[in-house]
Order: sequence, then C-alpha cells, then structure tokens
Amino acid sequence: GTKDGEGTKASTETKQPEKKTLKVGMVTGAGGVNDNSFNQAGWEALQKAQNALGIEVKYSEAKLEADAEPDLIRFARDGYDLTWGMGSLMGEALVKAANSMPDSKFAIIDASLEGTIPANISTVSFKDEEGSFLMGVIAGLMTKSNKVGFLGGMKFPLIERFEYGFRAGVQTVNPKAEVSVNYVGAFNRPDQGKTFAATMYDSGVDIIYQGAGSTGEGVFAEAKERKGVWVIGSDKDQSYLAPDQTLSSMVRRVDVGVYTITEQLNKGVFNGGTDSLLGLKEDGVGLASSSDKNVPKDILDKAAEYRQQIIEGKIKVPQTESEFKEFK
Amino acid sequence: MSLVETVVEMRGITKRFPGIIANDNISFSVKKGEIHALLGENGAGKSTLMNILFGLYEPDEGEILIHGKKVRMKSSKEANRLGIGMVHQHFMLVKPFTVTENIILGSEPVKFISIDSKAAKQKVIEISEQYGLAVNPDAIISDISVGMEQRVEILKTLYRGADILIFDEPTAVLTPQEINELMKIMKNLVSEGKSIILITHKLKEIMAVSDNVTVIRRGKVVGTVQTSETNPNELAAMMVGKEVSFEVQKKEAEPKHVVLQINKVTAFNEKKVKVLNDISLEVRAGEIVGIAGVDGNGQSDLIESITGLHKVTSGKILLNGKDMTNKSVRTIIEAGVSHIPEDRHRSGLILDFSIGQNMVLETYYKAPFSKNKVINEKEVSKYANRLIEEYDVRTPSEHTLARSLSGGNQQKAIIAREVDKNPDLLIAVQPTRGVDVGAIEFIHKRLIEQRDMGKAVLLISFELDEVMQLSDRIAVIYEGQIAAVVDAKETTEKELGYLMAGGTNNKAGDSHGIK
Amino acid sequence: MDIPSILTTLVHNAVVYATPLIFAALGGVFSEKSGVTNIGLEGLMIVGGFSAAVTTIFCDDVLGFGSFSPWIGLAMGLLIGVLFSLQHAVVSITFKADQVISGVALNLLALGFSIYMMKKLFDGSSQTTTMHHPLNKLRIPYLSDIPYLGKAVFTAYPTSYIAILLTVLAAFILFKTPFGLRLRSVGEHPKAADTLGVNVNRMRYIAVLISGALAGLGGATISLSITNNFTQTTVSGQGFIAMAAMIFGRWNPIGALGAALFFGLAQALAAISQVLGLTKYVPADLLTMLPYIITIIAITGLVGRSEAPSALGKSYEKGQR
Amino acid sequence: MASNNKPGLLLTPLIAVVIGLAVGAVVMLFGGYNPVSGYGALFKGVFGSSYDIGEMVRQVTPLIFTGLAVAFAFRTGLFNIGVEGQFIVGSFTAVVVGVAFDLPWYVHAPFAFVAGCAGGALWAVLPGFLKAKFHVHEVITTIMLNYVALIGVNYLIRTKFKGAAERTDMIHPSASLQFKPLSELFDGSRINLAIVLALLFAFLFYFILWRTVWGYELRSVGLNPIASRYAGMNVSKNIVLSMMISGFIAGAAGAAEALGVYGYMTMGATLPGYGFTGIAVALLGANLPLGIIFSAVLFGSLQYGSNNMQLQAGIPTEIITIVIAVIILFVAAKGAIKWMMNRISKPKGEAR
Ligand SMILES: Nc1ncnc2c1ncn2[C@@H]1O[C@H](COP(=O)(O)OP(=O)(O)OP(=O)(O)O)[C@@H](O)[C@H]1O
Ligand SMILES: Nc1ncnc2c1ncn2[C@@H]1O[C@H](COP(=O)(O)OP(=O)(O)OP(=O)(O)O)[C@@H](O)[C@H]1O
Ligand SMILES: [Mg+2]
Ligand SMILES: [Mg+2]
Repeated sequence: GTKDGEGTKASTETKQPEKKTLKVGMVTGAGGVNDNSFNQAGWEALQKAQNALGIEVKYSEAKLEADAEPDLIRFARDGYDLTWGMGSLMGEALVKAANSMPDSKFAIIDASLEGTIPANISTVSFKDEEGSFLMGVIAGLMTKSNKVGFLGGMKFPLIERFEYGFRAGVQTVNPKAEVSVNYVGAFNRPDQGKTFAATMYDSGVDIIYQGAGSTGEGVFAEAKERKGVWVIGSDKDQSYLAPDQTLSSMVRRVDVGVYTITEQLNKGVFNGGTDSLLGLKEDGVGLASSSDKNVPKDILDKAAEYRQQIIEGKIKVPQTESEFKEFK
Repeated sequence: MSLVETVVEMRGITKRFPGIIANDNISFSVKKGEIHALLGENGAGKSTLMNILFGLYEPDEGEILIHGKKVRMKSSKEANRLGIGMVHQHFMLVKPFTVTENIILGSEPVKFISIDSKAAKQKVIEISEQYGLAVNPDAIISDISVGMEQRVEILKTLYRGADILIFDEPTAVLTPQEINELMKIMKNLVSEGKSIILITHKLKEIMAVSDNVTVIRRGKVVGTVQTSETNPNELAAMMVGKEVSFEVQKKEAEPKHVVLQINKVTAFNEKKVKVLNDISLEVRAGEIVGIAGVDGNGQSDLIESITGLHKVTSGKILLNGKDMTNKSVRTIIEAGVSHIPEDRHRSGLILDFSIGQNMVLETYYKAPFSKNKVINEKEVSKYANRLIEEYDVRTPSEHTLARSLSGGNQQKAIIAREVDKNPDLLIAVQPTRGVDVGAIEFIHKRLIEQRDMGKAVLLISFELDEVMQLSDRIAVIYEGQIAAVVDAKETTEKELGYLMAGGTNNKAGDSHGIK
Repeated sequence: MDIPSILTTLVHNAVVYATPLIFAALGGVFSEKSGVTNIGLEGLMIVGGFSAAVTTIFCDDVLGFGSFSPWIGLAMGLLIGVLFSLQHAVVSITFKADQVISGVALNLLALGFSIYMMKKLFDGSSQTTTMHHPLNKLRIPYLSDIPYLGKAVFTAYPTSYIAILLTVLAAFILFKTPFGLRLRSVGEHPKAADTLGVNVNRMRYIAVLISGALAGLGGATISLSITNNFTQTTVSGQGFIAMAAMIFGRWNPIGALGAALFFGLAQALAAISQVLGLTKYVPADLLTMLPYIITIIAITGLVGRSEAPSALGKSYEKGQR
Repeated sequence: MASNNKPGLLLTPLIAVVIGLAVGAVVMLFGGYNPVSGYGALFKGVFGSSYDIGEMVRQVTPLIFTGLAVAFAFRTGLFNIGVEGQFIVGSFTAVVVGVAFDLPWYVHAPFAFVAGCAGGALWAVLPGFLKAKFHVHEVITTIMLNYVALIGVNYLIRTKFKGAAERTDMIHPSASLQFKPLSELFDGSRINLAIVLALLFAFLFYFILWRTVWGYELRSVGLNPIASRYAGMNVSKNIVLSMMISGFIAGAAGAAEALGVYGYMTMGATLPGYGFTGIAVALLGANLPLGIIFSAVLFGSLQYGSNNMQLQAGIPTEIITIVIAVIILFVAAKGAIKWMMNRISKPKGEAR
C-alpha cells in the first residue's frame, strides 16, 4: 500500500524552495571504494562534494554482478536523490532500476548505454582513445628499439579503444615503430601480466602501455627488474607502482565526471537522458601529472601539440579496428 | 615352580558396542610355549577380545596381566612394547610399500637422519631365515601372493621381538600348501619359546596344531578344553550349541546336457602375460565341477572370462550351446549365469546399500522390482525379506546396511541372491571363506541342492577338502590349462597335490608344463 | 627473436610462473600423502600472500628494514599458512569432519579474513600499498653470464631456488626418512600404521601444518615476487591449479615440480606465441586457452590410474573397521 | 532418509548458525563495529521488504542448482569442480537460443532453458569420458575446462554474438523466465520462475537418485564400481552419464541466471563463483535435496543481506564470508558441537 506514495514525494523536492540536503548514493563494483582505482576515484569525488556542497553521501559495494540492481534500488527507496552506478557492467541493472523507480535519478560512469537513455539517467563516458593516442605519441617518440607494446586485459570494445588510440598515436609520430599487441585474457592475473611483459620485453619491446586492470600490475613488477624499459599505466597515475620505470599514465577523470553531475544536480540541473562524453577537451582524459619525471620536456610539448589538434578536431582518433584502418 | 608361566591373563573382560555385548565377562589365559586356539561362530567376539589384548580397543571392564603384571593397554604401541604381536584377520599391510618397509614401519633403523635400508633389509633376511619365513624383502606388497603377505605379517611381529603372537584367522585366504607351511612355522615358533593364540574356523587346523582350545559363544566363554582330549564334533557342538554334521550328504550325480562349454580359450592380463592357455572345460547340468589349483594359475581369469569381466583373445565359450564369448556381463547374467565372487567386500556387495538393495543388485531393472524405470520399493522389501528368511541371513532388517552385517551373513546374502536367480550355471568362488562351521554346512547344502535341481555348478576353492567333498568331477588347473580332470570319488589329496604342482597323470599326460 | 632466445624466455618465464605452484603443490603432496585432502590450498595461498605483503610493507615502511623486509614477509607467509592450516587439521582430523568441507570452509575463511584485515589495516582499501622492496632476482655469479642458459636458469628469484631445493628435500623426507615412511603409511593404511605404534592423527597434523607452511610460502611468493602488493585477485585460482599440479604429478614431489613447470611452460608458451605474432593466424583467445587445453591433452596422454593415497579423504577412527 | 535422529539433525546446524553469528559478532566488536546494528541491518536487508525477500530468493536460486549439480556428482563418486564452466556454457547456449529464435513463449522459454541445460551437460561429457576411458582425474579436467569455457564463451560473444558493448543482445522476451505477477508480488524484484524450476530439480534429484533404476545404478557405481561391474552394470557409461547430469543441472543454473535475471550474457572477467559456492552448499546440505535447499537459503540470504549490512552499518561484507565459513566448519565438525555440549552439560571435573 505505502510503496508508491513515498517515492513520488521524495523526488519532486529538487525544485522546492526550502531546500533539503541532497542525498547521493553510489554503488561500486567489486573492489569497493578503496580499490585504488576507478571506484575510489568516484567515491572521492562524492566525498569532495559532501565537503564542498554539504550534501549527504553513501556507498554500497556490489560484489556480484547480480547485486547491483537491488543495491541501486535500495538507495532509490531510501529516498536518495541521485544514485551512481560505477562502470559499464552496471548499465543494464541501472536501466532496470531506473525503470522500476521512475521518480528517482540515476547516473552511471563509463557507460554510454547505447540506444535511448531513460529520462532519469545521466551517463558519463570517456574518450579513452584520445588519451591513449597521447600515450602512443609518447611511446612512439621515446622508443629506442622502435618496438612498443600494448597489453590488454580482455579483448572487448572498451579495451580496444585503448589499443587503437594508442596505435594511432604511435603511428602518427613514428610510422616505423612496430606495435606488439597482446591480450592476457583476464583483468585479475598479475602473474600472467608479468609473464607477458617479460616476453614482450625479451622480444625487444621497450615500452609497454597496459590496459589490463590488476593484470597490468605484473607489467610494472617486471619493468622494475629491468633496465632501459618503460611502462605506461592507465586509469589513474600509476607511477607509484614503479616510479623509475613509469613514463606516464592515461588518466581518466572519473572524479571530474562524478563531481560535475552531482554538483549540477545540487543546483537543480539534471541532464537526464543524455550522455556526457568526456575527452581531452573536457579534461576527462589526459596525461598523469607525474609524466614530467621520465619524459623529456620536448616530447611532452609534442604531446601537448597533439592534444590541441585533437581538441580542435583536426585529428579524429580511431576507436575500432575499422576506424584504425581508415586512419592509416 | 613346576607350573609353566602364564604369559597372558585376561580377567572378566567386558566390551560393549552399541546394541551388543561383544565380550561378556570373558576370562582367558595363555601359557608360555603353547598354541591356544580360540573358537567361536562368526560374531562371537573373538576378534574383539584379541583387539583388546592388542590395545586396539579399551575394555569397558576387566583387567589384563602380561607375564603376571597388571597392564593397561592403551594402544598398540603399548602392546608392541610388551611383546605382543598380532596378525590381523584383514591384513594390515601398506600395499605400495615394499616388504621391508612394511616390516620396519614404526621402528626403523636409522643412519644419520634417513632410513638405513641396508641394515633393515639385512635384519629382515636374518629373521626370515631364522624362522623359515621366505620373503623377498624388496618386493612391493601389491605384487606378492597372499601367502607371502601372511609371512610378512608374521615377520612384522617377530621383527618387533614379540613373544606372544595372535593369529586372527590366518588361514582363511591361504592355499593348502601355504596352510601346511604356516602350521610348521607356528610349531617352530612355539618351540622357540613363543606363545601363540590362534583364531580359526577350521577345526582340522585346531586339532593339528593347538594345545588348548577356548570356545566362545555370543560373547561368553563356553569352556576351555585340551586339544588332545577333544574332537571336532565336540568342539563344533560347543561353539554352535548343537550338533553339526561335517559329512556332506549327497546322492550320486546325474549329469545331463552340457551347460558350459569352454573351448580352447586363450586370454592375457593387463601386463600382457598369457593367463589362459588354450583351456578347455565342460560343465554339465546336474553336476558340480570343482577346480583345484594353486592360486595364480588362472582360476580367477577363467571365471572372469566366463562371466564377461575379462576379454579373451581366442577360443569360444558356449552356454547351453549359445556363444557367450566376450559378451557383456549383463548379457551373460541374463543368459543364466550366477556368480558368487571371491571377495565379497570388493566385488560382491555395495556395502553402503541396505541388505535389501543388495539382494536385487542384478535384477533391479526387471519386473517386479521396477516398472517404467521406477523402483518398486515394496517389491524389493518383500523379496529381500523372503531371502533373508529362507537363507537365514541374520540382520535386524532388510534396511540394515550390508556393511554392518558379519562376514558370514554377508556371504549368505550373496548366496541367496545368486542362487535365487535360478541360474543354469552357478559359479561359486570360495563360497565359505571366513565363515563359521554352521554357515559352511548351510552353504554346502545349498550348493548340493542346486546340483540336484539340475543346475550346473562350477566350484573354485583353495580348500581341497571342500572341493573333494562337494565336487563330482575335479579339474586341476595349472599354468592356465586344465592339467587333468579326475573323478572326485576316486582321487586323493595326494594325487591332486601332485597334479596341482604341475605333475601329470596318465589321463592327461600329453600336455604342457613338462617341456 | 631467434630460437635460443625464445627458449630462454620460455624457460625463464616458466620458472617464475611455476614457483608459487611448486610450493603449494608440495604442500598438497604432504597433506594428501598423509591421507588428508586439501582443497584449502587456495585459501592458504591467500593468507600467505596477504600476510607476506603486509609484513614486508610494515617492516620496510615502518621499521625500515629495507631489502631484508621481504624475507621477514616470506617467513610470516609461512607462519600464517601454518596457523590457518591448523583449522583444517583440527576440524578434519580431530573432529573428523569431511575433509572437502573443511577445505572449502578454509578457503572462505582465508578470503574473508584477509580482505577484512586488509580493509582494517589499509583504511578500507581492498589492496595493500605497493612494496618498495620486493624480492629481487638473483643472478648466480659466473653461471648467469653463460649465454642463454644463464638467463634461463641462473637468473631467478631466490624463491625459485628455494622451491627446487624444497622439492628435493620433500622427496628425501617422504621417501628416505622414517618420518616420511610413517607419513605415507598413515595415508595408505592408517590402521596398519596405528597397530605399529605410529600415531596416526599426530602424523596427519604435522603433514597438514607442513602443507600450510608450503602453501603459505607459495602465496607469499606471488605477492613478493610477482605482484609486489596484495589484492583480492592476487591468488585467484592458483591454489586450484596447484592442486591440479599435485594430482598431475601423481602425489610425488618431483612429479608436482614437473607438473608446475609444465603449467608454467604452457603459460609462457601462450604469451610468447602472442608476442611473436601468432595472433595473425589464430585468435588471441585461443592462444590464451592453450595452457588449459595442453594440460588436458598431456594428462590424457599420461594414461594410467591416478595414484592417490588409498586412505585419502577418510578420517581415522580408532577401533573402526 | 534419516528420520530417526530428527532433533539432532536440526540441532547441529542450528547451533552452528548461532556459533557462526557469534563469531561474526566478536569479529565486528574487534573491528570497532556494533554487532547489534550489524545484524539488525542484515535481518532488515533480507526481510525488510517484499522486494528484498524476492531478491533474496533470486540470490538463492542459482545456489540450489549448483548445489544440486555438485551433490549429484558426489553421490556418484565424482568431484565436479567444473560446475563453474558448465554454468558459463549453460548461460551462453540459453542466451543464444533466446536471441536467435523468436517463438511463442511456451515454446521459446522451455527451449532456451533446456538448451542451457544441454550446453552444461555437453561441457561435462569430456571429463566424464576421460575419466571413464583413461582414468584421468576429473578434478584436473574440470578445473581446466572452467577456464576454457570462460575464455571460449568470451571469444564467441565478442566475435559472433556481440550486442551492446561487452555483452550479447537481449534475449527475446518470449525466452525470459521472468513472470510479471510473481515479480510484482515481490515488488518488482527479479525473482522469477527459475526458483520453481530449482525446486522441481531438487525433487527430481531425489526421485531419480533414490527411486529410479538409473539412480540405483548411479549410486551403486559411485559406491563400489567393481561390484557394480560384477553385477552387470556399465561403469563407464554411468560415469559419463553422471557427469552429464551434473553438468545438466549446472547448465540449468546458468540458463536460469541468464533467462531469469539478466536476459543477456556479459563477457566474464572471472569465473562466476556459483560453482565453488555450490560445493559448499552441497556439502553443508549433506548432498541431500532438502539439505541443499536449506543451505542454499542460508548462504543466499546471508550473502544478500550482507549488502545492507555494509550500506546501513558500514560493516565490510567479508564478515559474512567469515560467518559462513564458521557455520560450515561447525556443521561439518559434528563432533565439535557434541564435544562442546558435553563440556557444558557435564561438571568440569567429570569431563571425559
Ligand atoms: N567396531 C565395532 N563397532 C560395533 N560393533 C562391533 C565392532 N566390532 C565388533 N562389533 C560387534 O562385536 C561382535 C563381535 O565381533 P568380533 O569381530 O569380535 O567377532 P568374531 O568372533 O571375530 O567373528 P568372526 O569369526 O566373524 O571374525 C560383532 O557381532 C559385532 O556386532
Ligand atoms: N561399521 C560397523 N558398524 C557396526 N558393526 C560393524 C561395523 N563394521 C563391522 N562390524 C561388525 O564387526 C563384526 C566383525 O567384522 P569383520 O569385518 O571382522 O567381519 P567378519 O565376520 O570377521 O567378516 P570376514 O569373515 O569377512 O572377515 C561383524 O560382525 C560386524 O557386525
Ligand atoms: Mg573376527
Ligand atoms: Mg571372519
């Protein structure tokens, strides 16, 4: 009997004059809000919003894929104004939750929800290929052996954006350089990541760009034991894993995405039904700030130039194999 | 002073198991240098008593004196220390270990930190020579004969310096030759001043070697008698509580048509050794053909070939004229073959099925036990209860797990199952192994009954007595061939022994084995 | 890459990958030879890896032990492995619980404990920080300078050498010493051992604790030499692969070593075939699958009954038949 | 089944649960959490609303299936660690049928479900066959095949069946196991017809194993293959059959998840984990159908409720993993509870 009434009341209040504190929830994937990575970045943004905007925030960790939907719905039922889902794996659950709780608002990061986005969902996704292109530029210019490598976790569209963006970057600055592309087949096998890295380095690759989750930690471990080889990280600044071997990291500003949308809602604005695609231009992706430690200034300048060209639309970075072929 | 020392004295021993008093106030003593036999039906409590003496069970009441000193036997370690050794009813050998390893286990000679295998082997050879117990110290247990396993068990106790030896049914699995050998060994051991407690169901053995006999029935001592002043009939009566007849009563056989015909069959084992060599044999309706032979001459391979468990490479096996060569086990069973297997635990029963379920192990898929693939429990119960009744299987109910029945009753259950299928050919392998005289009598009667009903019976037993008493004809198997077929009434133990050892008689003097 | 370098890389990587498996599989051999099934290897590796990482980081960052820290970490991995294996011993030996259940519970307990502790210690994080001083590869003087061979086998983590030494030691203990004879007898025929005065349950306790120590070392090896930190995915299934290595190696230390190296080689092969560009002809996924398929083929080729200890999985009760 | 010892049969698990929760409470206290609010949140998380109850059932459903799958193999003397892989293949084949065909629901849903079951069964044939013919230990083959299934299905999804991003297309609604009235009864939760199928499977499990000729043979071969061979049974056939049935049930678990909960299949980064939990569920349930249902409910509800524990009381969900482990331990170690009860009931001096 009571279930309908409450939900309706709770969500009309955003435009009410006497403003209640905004309540924002977040459902993270396995690994939780301290995963040193994706989920953590999102949660930290919410915490920042809590301090800066005086809103109320809470998170819940969906250990299994199946947990996401009830967790999202739980927030909505508890009267949260906005609930974040972290990661594309949660896309379907988010849509279902949004459909069954039409009076609540949801947002998801790292997913564009191909097709029509329900009006109570706002999505944020990244132009990973653009950031990866810059990594390709750095690698292409830094390689001594003219052989660089890409190590992916699993081969699927998201990671392929990393791959082709990177390859486009390398090719643009150093057409002679060869890119060795490899996929471990898992995001959770640092041991195999290490085996792959060792093999790649042995084969003459001197720079590896990793887009392999915790599998990629094996690449850093391997690089640390060698001389004259480099790693490029992803997602966030990973230089702490091997400070002397890390050239750069392709940083995705999950925090920016989460903060921006949360902040907007606090002002009463919610762009439901739309996707915010964050690229270099929006500072959604970019170089880690620690890049100047091991990358010479002239190369960083070069990267900055390309960044500008991409922002201006002079270069359209490929995302898929077919786009990459055309890019050539 | 003049009395011989009493080495073991058990006073008022009581041991209860859930639902049963296995030993009820038993008193029992053994003197130095004697062979003291312990006799009783299956489940009378003999093994339990000895397990208590050996420290495997703790008695609920009573006390034990060894060499006149009261002891508390908390574990076998204690027993070993007190010079008690036990050869168990079911051998306690570690199959993948060598003979030497089995003997030294628990008190290994050590050099630095590793086993001094040279010294160990030396010691084993020494003792084995001293007592005439021939073994190959380097052989792996799983490769040796039962007889040698038995000797290893004895060596284990001697190695530990035991002077009180317990033998729990040591002959149940031995061939006649091995039994004779064991008897000699026992005599030899007592002459060295050791004392022996012997459990056996074979009264002949008791009469042959023991000095005194203690009989137990249902956990209580019936009495102790001097062997020289008793006879098998008296002993049997003491233990069962009624007269037991040892004579197998049977009429003259009236053999009819050939049921089983084995025609020049050759087969190899997994190690590609030829185990059946062009063997031929016939069994007719209305006769019992016994197979005599030293273990390992192809008996089990022959049975396995007949029953479809083992593929043959050439030759033919016919049943009632129909070709059964290399047919599936089920086809052969359905063609009218019943098989009482040698090892009831390994191949005769599903120990964790109820006795009722075991009764339909070969017929569960047929009416009335199942209909449309659904088992009819009622019919199974009804049937099982009838067999339990008819074959005198002592069990609380048909729902009791086969595991908890005594060996003799497990055997009776198998016999009931196989006989009641009303087969044309009944194969009985060691049908009375380890069962008491009462049960033996019962089983023998059933086999004769089958013959008289016109069934063909093929009997394999290592007990020559049994073969000679039951069979109408005896086929002697030697190195995968039938060395001779003799008339059971006319042959002698001596002749059979000669044939079993590879000798030839005039009837079948042509073949193999001489070279 | 020329053939010798390919082989060098293969062997070198195989050894690195195999090392944790060798430890854990050896642990499995001890436990199972004594008759105690141990599917808790995974859990033991998890606690080993976790405690090694935490200890190393603590010794380095807080106590300032520097490059000595991972050795303390290694020791701690061993110790905590023993501690957790005690659970398996008590439950399955003393209380005679089903050994598989106890092992499953051990896996859960280890995972729950490690992550809970990690969250407590690292401020809610489900991963430790990264070690500054993990184990470093050892270059054996002179030998490591031999072309190819030097890199293939004489440049390796100290743990790899320890693993190989322990394999030899384990084989010696199991097959040459009274202790080993008794341990094996207890796994084959506990009652026989009991009648000869061998304390069955005590032997099994020792064996299970040894397996805890070795599997703990295995887990520690992963975090100290491969990942340089610990997360909930550090071990992810290696314990089960180690179990497979133990069975594949027929419950023999040398066999387990061989099987672990075989898995390592298969894994290294999958990597090198991709790097060498085989992906042009075969999908990468298929190459990733390769190690598992090779294993199935190999073990099928090695026909023959498994030589599991006969009393494996059965708890021993005195006076029971 | 054991009816003579009812109180003891129920008492042990009950005490085990109490001990498990007590241990959890102690761990919480040490961690600086309030166990009362923790367990309050847990309870509320499971029974707080009809939605939660429905979701809890949704969580329990695959565990009943995988528990039954593991138990079936155990009952016939085999250890199927391959439920994970069979689950994956089952999900995949069910989704493929759900996507590729467009049929009336009363044909489509059963077809897709059975296709999933068949996929699981098929995936179990190889280990069964290798065990029967070459004596290859099924533990190794099933572990290896788990990874082959994971990688292989990912490959097929990516190359042949890709819908949006890293998953397949949605199945047609006609293949779905979702049933509006049921879902609405539980306030829109994802409870679906799979729970009915799971209970049906539990009944069939009992019926086949204990009432039919096949079950008789399967158990017989599991308990004593040699005697079974002597009795004329085909041991090899039964080993393969047993693995297949186990895989069939595992496939059903995968199909139920795919058709009932998601409606699509995602490329998996790791093994789904239901199979491993299934081992614990089976063993805790004593490999009996009713026991498995109970233990699946216990596992599922604790797991599901733990999410709320974390949300409301901020307690790490790993606590529940520890609680579950302790419960398993004490159920398994029946002797331990007896021992403790003796300790408690007997005066100290007399103990032992
Ligand atoms: N471990 C046990 N648990 C329960 N009951 C037992 C146990 N051991 C023996 N019994 C009971 O004690 C009785 C005596 O058994 P015991 O083994 O001593 O008989 P036995 O005289 O050696 O028989 P057999 O001639 O068949 O060897 C049995 O009937 C059995 O019911
Ligand atoms: N698990 C058990 N539970 C209850 N009683 C048992 C159990 N195992 C054995 N027994 C009892 O112990 C007694 C002796 O067992 P044992 O195996 O020695 O049988 P047995 O009659 O001597 O058979 P065999 O002649 O084949 O050796 C049996 O009578 C049986 O009733
Ligand atoms: Mg006995
Ligand atoms: Mg007996």
